[in-house]
Amino acid sequence: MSNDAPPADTNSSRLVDVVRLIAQTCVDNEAYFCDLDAVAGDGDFGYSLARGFETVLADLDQFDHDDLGAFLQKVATTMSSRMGGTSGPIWGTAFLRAAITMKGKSETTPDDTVAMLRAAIEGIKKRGGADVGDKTLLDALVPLTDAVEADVAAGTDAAGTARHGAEVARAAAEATASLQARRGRASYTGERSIGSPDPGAIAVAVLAERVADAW
Amino acid sequence: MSNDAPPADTNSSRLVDVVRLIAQTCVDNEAYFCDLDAVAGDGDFGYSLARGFETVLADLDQFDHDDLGAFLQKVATTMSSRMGGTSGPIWGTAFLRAAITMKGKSETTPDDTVAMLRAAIEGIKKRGGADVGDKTLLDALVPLTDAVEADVAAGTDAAGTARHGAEVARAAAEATASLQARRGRASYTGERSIGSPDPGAIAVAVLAERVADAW
Amino acid sequence: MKKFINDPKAFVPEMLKGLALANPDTLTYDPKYNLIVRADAPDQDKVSIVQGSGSGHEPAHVMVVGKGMLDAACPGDVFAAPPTDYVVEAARRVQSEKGVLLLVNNYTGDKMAFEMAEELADAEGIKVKTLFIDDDVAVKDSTYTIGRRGVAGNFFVIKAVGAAAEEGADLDEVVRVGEKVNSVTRTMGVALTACTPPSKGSPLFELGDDEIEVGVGIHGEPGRARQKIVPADEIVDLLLEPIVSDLPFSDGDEVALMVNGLGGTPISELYLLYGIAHEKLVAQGITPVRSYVGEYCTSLDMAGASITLVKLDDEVKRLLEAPAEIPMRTF
Amino acid sequence: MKKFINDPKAFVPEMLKGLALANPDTLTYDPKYNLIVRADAPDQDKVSIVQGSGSGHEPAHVMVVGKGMLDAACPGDVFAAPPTDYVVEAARRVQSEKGVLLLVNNYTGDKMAFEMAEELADAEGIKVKTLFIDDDVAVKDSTYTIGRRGVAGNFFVIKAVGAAAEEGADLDEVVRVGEKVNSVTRTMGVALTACTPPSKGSPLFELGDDEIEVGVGIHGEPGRARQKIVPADEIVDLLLEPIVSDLPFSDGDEVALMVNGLGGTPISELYLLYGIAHEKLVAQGITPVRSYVGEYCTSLDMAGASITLVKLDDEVKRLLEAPAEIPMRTF
Ligand SMILES: Nc1ncnc2c1ncn2[C@@H]1O[C@H](COP(=O)(O)OP(=O)(O)O)[C@@H](O)[C@H]1O
Ligand SMILES: Nc1ncnc2c1ncn2[C@@H]1O[C@H](COP(=O)(O)OP(=O)(O)O)[C@@H](O)[C@H]1O
Ligand SMILES: [Mg+2]
Ligand SMILES: [Mg+2]
Ligand SMILES: [Mg+2]
Ligand SMILES: [Mg+2]
Repeated sequence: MSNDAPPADTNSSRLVDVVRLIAQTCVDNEAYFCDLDAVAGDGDFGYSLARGFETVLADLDQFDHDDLGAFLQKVATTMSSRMGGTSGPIWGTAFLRAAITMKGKSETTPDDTVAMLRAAIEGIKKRGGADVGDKTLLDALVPLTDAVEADVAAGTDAAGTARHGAEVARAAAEATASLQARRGRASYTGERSIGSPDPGAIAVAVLAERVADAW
Repeated sequence: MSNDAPPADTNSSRLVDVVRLIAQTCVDNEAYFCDLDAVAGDGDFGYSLARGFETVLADLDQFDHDDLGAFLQKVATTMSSRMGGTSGPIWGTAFLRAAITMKGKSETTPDDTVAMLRAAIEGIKKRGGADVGDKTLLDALVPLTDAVEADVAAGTDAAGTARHGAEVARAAAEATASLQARRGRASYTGERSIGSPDPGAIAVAVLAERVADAW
Repeated sequence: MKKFINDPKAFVPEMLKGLALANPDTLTYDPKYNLIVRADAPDQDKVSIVQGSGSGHEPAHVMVVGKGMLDAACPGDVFAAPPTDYVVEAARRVQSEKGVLLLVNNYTGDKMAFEMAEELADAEGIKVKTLFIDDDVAVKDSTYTIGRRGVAGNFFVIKAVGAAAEEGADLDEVVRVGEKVNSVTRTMGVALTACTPPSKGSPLFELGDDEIEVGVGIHGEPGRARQKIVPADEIVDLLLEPIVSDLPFSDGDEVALMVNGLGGTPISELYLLYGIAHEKLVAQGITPVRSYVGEYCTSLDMAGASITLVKLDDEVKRLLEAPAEIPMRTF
Repeated sequence: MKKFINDPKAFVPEMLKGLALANPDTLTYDPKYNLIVRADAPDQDKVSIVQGSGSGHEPAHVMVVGKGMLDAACPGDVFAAPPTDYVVEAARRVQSEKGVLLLVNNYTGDKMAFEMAEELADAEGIKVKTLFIDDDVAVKDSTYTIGRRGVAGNFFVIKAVGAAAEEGADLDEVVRVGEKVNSVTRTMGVALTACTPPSKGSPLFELGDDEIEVGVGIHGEPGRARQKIVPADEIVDLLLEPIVSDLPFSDGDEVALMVNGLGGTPISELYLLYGIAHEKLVAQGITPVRSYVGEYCTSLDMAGASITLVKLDDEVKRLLEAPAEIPMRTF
């Protein structure tokens, strides 16, 4: 784990640490994520994530850490109780869908990881009606998931898989700069949304990088 | 006359030309006089003078030019119908009081000039309750009048008297910078009014200089 | 950034607290869910009206809670749709036998939150319907985007459904009225400056000293086109033309004309714009018979304005004329 | 400068034209004398109330012409007292057998114009009295200066004399009421930014990015002290302390509390300030029982606010509660 992350709780699964790291990273990057959203959006992306995830962080240690499905569901509902904007429903749905795949499980296999990511993606698509190419966080999350799935199938180790996923996510997130937004607030600016990357996609890349660093 | 002044109307007295020149100078210096007033006041001094004197300019040629008292009275009421702020009553009263001294006259003697200036000063003092030292236009107008009166008594020619009056007015106006305003809007800023000259005093200096230039 | 705030995170709650303290007889405030609720709600003989959206648009919507308009408002953080939970809680608080109407300005985040909330409220047995407001002609209808935004025109929809609810209309009838008013309401806005959200601390976008942003939204997101500033006469043309041609309005129509300030523009300038717009409409045979000049739906401290036209008929006129008692009072 | 204007010289007349077009049934506009007059004035059974001052303070005073408040307003140019002729003409238009009360904010230019106007109107046989408003505690009473300024507290004086006049009070009684309300009203303001007059085109003074101007007037003239910006809690202390200690207000008093925006500050921030001020007063045993939050007397586009307290008794309460119909309506 990096310095910023809380000390690993030895009784809890690695998944709990990853969630904690994601939450902490979102809190730490509040200003940066807001600035990204100010370019073509309304500048609140970092604020929404930080408010939701700081609530998660505050309660995380009280959550059930044995049933990882129950754990993720609690994360999702806690987040949703405080996170507004587009991100509230999108991220809440993502965690809720991931929770369903982990119901009753107390450990995470590589296949579980892929299943969680796929479920999150389907939830996001359903909730927001966006798909790859619309310049949303899906444009980083989907290639990341594809890379992870391929690595898992090829038997790559977890650390290597995480690193590879982060690299793919970063490249894909940066590449969103050339896209025109067709969903969300940035779509109102039409062609002017071209030239800057999507905040949600960059956030996915940052989170993937922090997870890979901590592995 | 300077370039800016309208061609001299040979049938009218020099006094009409002087009024025209004063009016034109106030219109020309609108922005400059506003900027002076912005330092410790509310920035409208130039605007008020310009609106009042442009109305005078528009109608000047229609006024009675034979009875100079009637002429100045028309100037005063025309000005007052459009000039607001502190300047409206102050300048309107000044011209009205000067008009009274010229009632029935069709020419201006040096003594008339002194009498007009003294009457204007008394009117301003009465109207606004200010005196020399309060950081108002009186701080330029009174020394100017003193100098003119002395020169007239000494028999100095008109051009020399005008030049001398302008020099005295300029020096006195600049010297208001060291005074603390005790009247008008600038007085609210207390000691912070010290350091910049009074807009009304500077306007008097500018007008005196233009009149001297044109003699 | 210079604002009257203590802590950006406390901005919305402190504002809501002030609102409630200023209106102790008529409003209650629940800090847990950011709710502003009519003190006398719910009235079981009346459809309850709820509106939620991001904060930063005040007086919309928390300051139009009151008799004849909203029963509850559930604002989110600045420019962020409220969490779903807040919307559900608002519906719970004002649930009435006649039903609850959720009003939503059409934005991605709000739409998702309210759709989820409607499902959840419905599952709890609350009779609830949702109505989307989308009066902003600056956004082209499109198969890609979520479509037009809800902006200052939401005032008229709230006013009309609020009046219909007070008259005793049932939920379907209130929805019909709201959809009708939404369908005859069109808005177009322009920004002279960008706004500064408290949590960001700097302007959301940069506008040159001589530039304006035409078609701007109410969330500080840039508009569709940037151009040099022009005299007020021409600005009114830039705003009116897309509105008038969109509906379309035509010779003989009576309209309500709103000039809405975006937060940083003085009311003197709004009346100046009103006079120009009024005369330009009359010149086209369109008669403004109801006028609205002031701040109705803002974008924090943005200098700018929007123009809204509502095509009137007897029913819409009656609903707009009906009395209402809201905090935006003046004496 | 970016404003919604055509020509700085036309700013005031175009604003007034828009105001009249927006209120065709209740107001008339005379472009020759900048007059906004109640369409039904004069009422011979009522004292007529006239207020004039520089423009740039809207909604004061042209937008409070109406039943229960002013019968006529005669604004001057931006920040410039009206020419004497305008005041006299306003008095002529609304002259009534019961008399005319001229309300003046206490500034050098206004004072002179109204004193001259009173003499002239009197000479024409118009029954007229003049009342000076001076609620600004930022200005120290002094033998040198003209004394305190009239600022946002003028709203309460207008409201009270307007209500007394509608009740049928005679001129002396209306004057008594106005003097009484003025004597129990205190205001203190703060600016976050300087305002930009249309004819100047640039800010009237320079304030650093982290500076505020305490004790600012409503004409863009700088205040008495400049300091670093502090949190809203402390700003409220800076404003309340000189007010409370000046009257003095004391434990057990009931007050009207106004948080007035200076033109560029969003209403969200004003409500935030209201909440803080309300609680601080309550903590001192002073109870705000009437609240006023919004723009009442502005300084063009200045970001800033003022706080006003009015000490209430039954009479003042009754007059403030009385109905009024003015353009500052919201539906
Ligand atoms: N329809 C959508 N589906 C999925 N993600 C979306 C959608 N619209 C926007 N997003 C993502 O949300 C991010 C913006 O989030 P946020 O600032 O919370 O939204 P807003 O302020 O516009 O409501 C975008 O960068 C994008 O990645
Ligand atoms: N009481 C007074 N008597 C005479 N002149 C005054 C008085 N007060 C102010 N002035 C003059 O008026 C000038 C300002 O005029 P103006 O801008 O029209 O006034 P304001 O905007 O303050 O009403 C000052 O520079 C000063 O010379
Ligand atoms: Mg956003
Ligand atoms: Mg001035
Ligand atoms: Mg948002
Ligand atoms: Mg002035």
